[in-house]
Amino acid sequence: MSDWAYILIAWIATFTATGAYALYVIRRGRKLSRIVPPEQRRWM
Amino acid sequence: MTTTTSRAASPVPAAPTGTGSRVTRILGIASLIGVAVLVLYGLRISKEDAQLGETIRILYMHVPTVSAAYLAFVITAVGSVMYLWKRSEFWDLLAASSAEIGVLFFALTILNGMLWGKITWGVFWRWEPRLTTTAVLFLTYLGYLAARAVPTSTRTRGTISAVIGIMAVVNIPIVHKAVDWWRGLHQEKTIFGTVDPDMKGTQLFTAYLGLTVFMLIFAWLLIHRFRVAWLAERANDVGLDAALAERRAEGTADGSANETADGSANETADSSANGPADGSANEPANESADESAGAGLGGAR
Amino acid sequence: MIRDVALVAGKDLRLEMRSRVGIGQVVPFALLVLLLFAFALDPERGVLDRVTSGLFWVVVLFCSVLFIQRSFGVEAEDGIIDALRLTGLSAPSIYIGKVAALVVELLALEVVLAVGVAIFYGTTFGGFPLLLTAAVAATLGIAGSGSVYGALSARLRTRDTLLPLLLLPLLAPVLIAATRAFEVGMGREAGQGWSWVALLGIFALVYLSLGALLFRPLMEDA
Amino acid sequence: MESVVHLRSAVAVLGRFPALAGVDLDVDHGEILLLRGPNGAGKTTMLRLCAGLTPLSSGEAVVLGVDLARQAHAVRRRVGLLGHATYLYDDLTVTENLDFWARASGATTADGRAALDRLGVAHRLWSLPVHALSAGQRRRVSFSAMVARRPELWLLDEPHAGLDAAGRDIIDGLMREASSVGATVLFASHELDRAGDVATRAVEIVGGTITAPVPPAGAPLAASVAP
Repeated sequence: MSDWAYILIAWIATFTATGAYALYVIRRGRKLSRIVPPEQRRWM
Repeated sequence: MTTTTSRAASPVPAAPTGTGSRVTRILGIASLIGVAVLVLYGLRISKEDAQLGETIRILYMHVPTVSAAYLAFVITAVGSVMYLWKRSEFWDLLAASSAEIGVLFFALTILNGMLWGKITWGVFWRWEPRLTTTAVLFLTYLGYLAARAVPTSTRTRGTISAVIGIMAVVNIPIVHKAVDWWRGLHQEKTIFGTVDPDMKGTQLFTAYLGLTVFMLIFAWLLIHRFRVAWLAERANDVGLDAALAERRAEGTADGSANETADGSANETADSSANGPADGSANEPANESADESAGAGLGGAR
Repeated sequence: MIRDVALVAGKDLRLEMRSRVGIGQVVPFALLVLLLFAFALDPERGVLDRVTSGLFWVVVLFCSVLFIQRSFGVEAEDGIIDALRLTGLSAPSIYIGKVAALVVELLALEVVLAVGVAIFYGTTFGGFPLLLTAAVAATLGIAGSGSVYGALSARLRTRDTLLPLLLLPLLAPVLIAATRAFEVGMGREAGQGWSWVALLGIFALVYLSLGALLFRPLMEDA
Repeated sequence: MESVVHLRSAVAVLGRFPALAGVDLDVDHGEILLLRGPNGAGKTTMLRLCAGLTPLSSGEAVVLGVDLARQAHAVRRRVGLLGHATYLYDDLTVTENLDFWARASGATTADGRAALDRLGVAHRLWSLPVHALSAGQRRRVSFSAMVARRPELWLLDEPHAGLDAAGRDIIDGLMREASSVGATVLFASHELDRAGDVATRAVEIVGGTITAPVPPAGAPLAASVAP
């Protein structure tokens, strides 16, 4: 495995992990906001 | 973190279906553009480094993630102190959301460090000061998340996480000092420290670009994660109203069936049962959500 | 204040004498682990005496988890947390009292363990002033931070598994510093042992004062 | 004079269960108030709320002049709570327990010993570890630990449970004595016949709310409570 392979793994892993976490948070936000009544969901 | 821009004039737009808002859309777009530019610079445009060679490209991942993680733990510590002082839900949820993101970034820091190590030392793990410190602190904050996951009342969970948040952040400098003295004696090649000072031109630009992009990502994640935590608490309160109404119904329905044998107690219970129950049923039960809902970040009433 | 601290510490030590958990269970466990390490590391090949101070402190750390679990587990039963809240004892005095009792128990364990190590592993202890101050500073740090986490996890149902996960990573610097200080004390490593003792001292001071501050919210709200 | 306990639509939530769902209650000095109601009605939570141990979720709660919403811990020192737990260290002996709990609350060991005598705890039991005692004896010891502290407000959760006839008489006597000396007693009980005699007033709690405000002490008590 050449140096470049590890570098690519580093970048890909970092961004996919962050992206996956972002999706997880967004999905949870959507799921929860179906339960909570609208007037409590005023965001700035 | 609390962006308190004034609200758009009425008519008030329909409530968003998720935790998105104008602020997060701006931050989200900026982050995506930033990531694209960072990839371009980090992997294509910037040259390899005189000493570090190609491995400097992993540095562009490592420095931002460790900086974001430390920022996250500082926010957790501030949130914890403020929670113990002010006792308002906002600080507790902010501390918890920030800690979770911090642990994610610490995990990425360790991953990048190991990949960097594989290239430079040929092995994934060396008891090198930076890597060791990160691993120890990672475990400390894993403890924070584990303690928070234990089912208990929100008040107890808030106090316990606040205490852990403070105990853990105070440990950071101590662990740094101990590990530096302990492993610092063997001066292997180590790049982590601060950004490599003699970077020039595009390399320096890329390093700072990386830092800014990850700060944007961190802000975006924190706002969303906070709002999810906020919604989770509100979802509990929704459940609470239902439970409260049900509990009162149990009071009236039960009036006639309670176990005391004597007749007189029964009919007195029935006749006046609905009086007090109705009076206090409709007033909003979750006062606690009101008085701490002032922050711009969370939903304002 | 001192009277309350003595009252709480006295109660804890009397509890220990009555129930004999420390002497009857934790100390034998410590000696047992020394044997296990000997079985695992085959004393003939000289591995053992190079790692003695490390093993010593690892065993002390594990035993401190047991002592802390015992000390705060007793408080969590029979509604005693509520009873304690209803007395006039201030949170810091309860905290210092419990830390004091823990320090006494841990120091006693360390003495027995040192004798065990001297016999089983044939280590000769030198540089006594350094070893003693390091041991006392480390024990204060362990008891100081451990009591906060002990009180905190006693409130939760899964306290037995949560306490080690919270406490041991926090004690990493103590393990590093104490082991290095002992290595220097026993002449097996150059370097200034006293700076390690200074680090242990800072750790103890920081967490003792932090503990006294944080114990109030733990008593009142958790 | 301001009432000792003043609750207005007090709500207390345990986890997500609203144990108290809007309680209105006033208790004056010297009263011995009986709290009646089925299991799970919220009696224990009510007592713990007044002791400043269970946090108030919403509504108003002032006990002994202390606003429980803001500094519940300030009331704890002046309150005595007796529940199903023993509040004693099982491994310590009776006297060691009493000495500790008495001195921790500012009383003296003599107060502890006097309380033990008052509760009729035989001297031969004094040097036994608490875990060696029977449930009834343990109950008397935890009662004496509370009496030794001379609380201004007594919060008793089924004080008669587990006690023999003699023990119950002592408890009733202590309650009357406390009330005469200006303290206030709020106790939950299922033994309505005995409780009715000693209580000056009774209220019914069902489903986390007070449902039957029984006529004030002046009215003939026997009619509304005893069968």
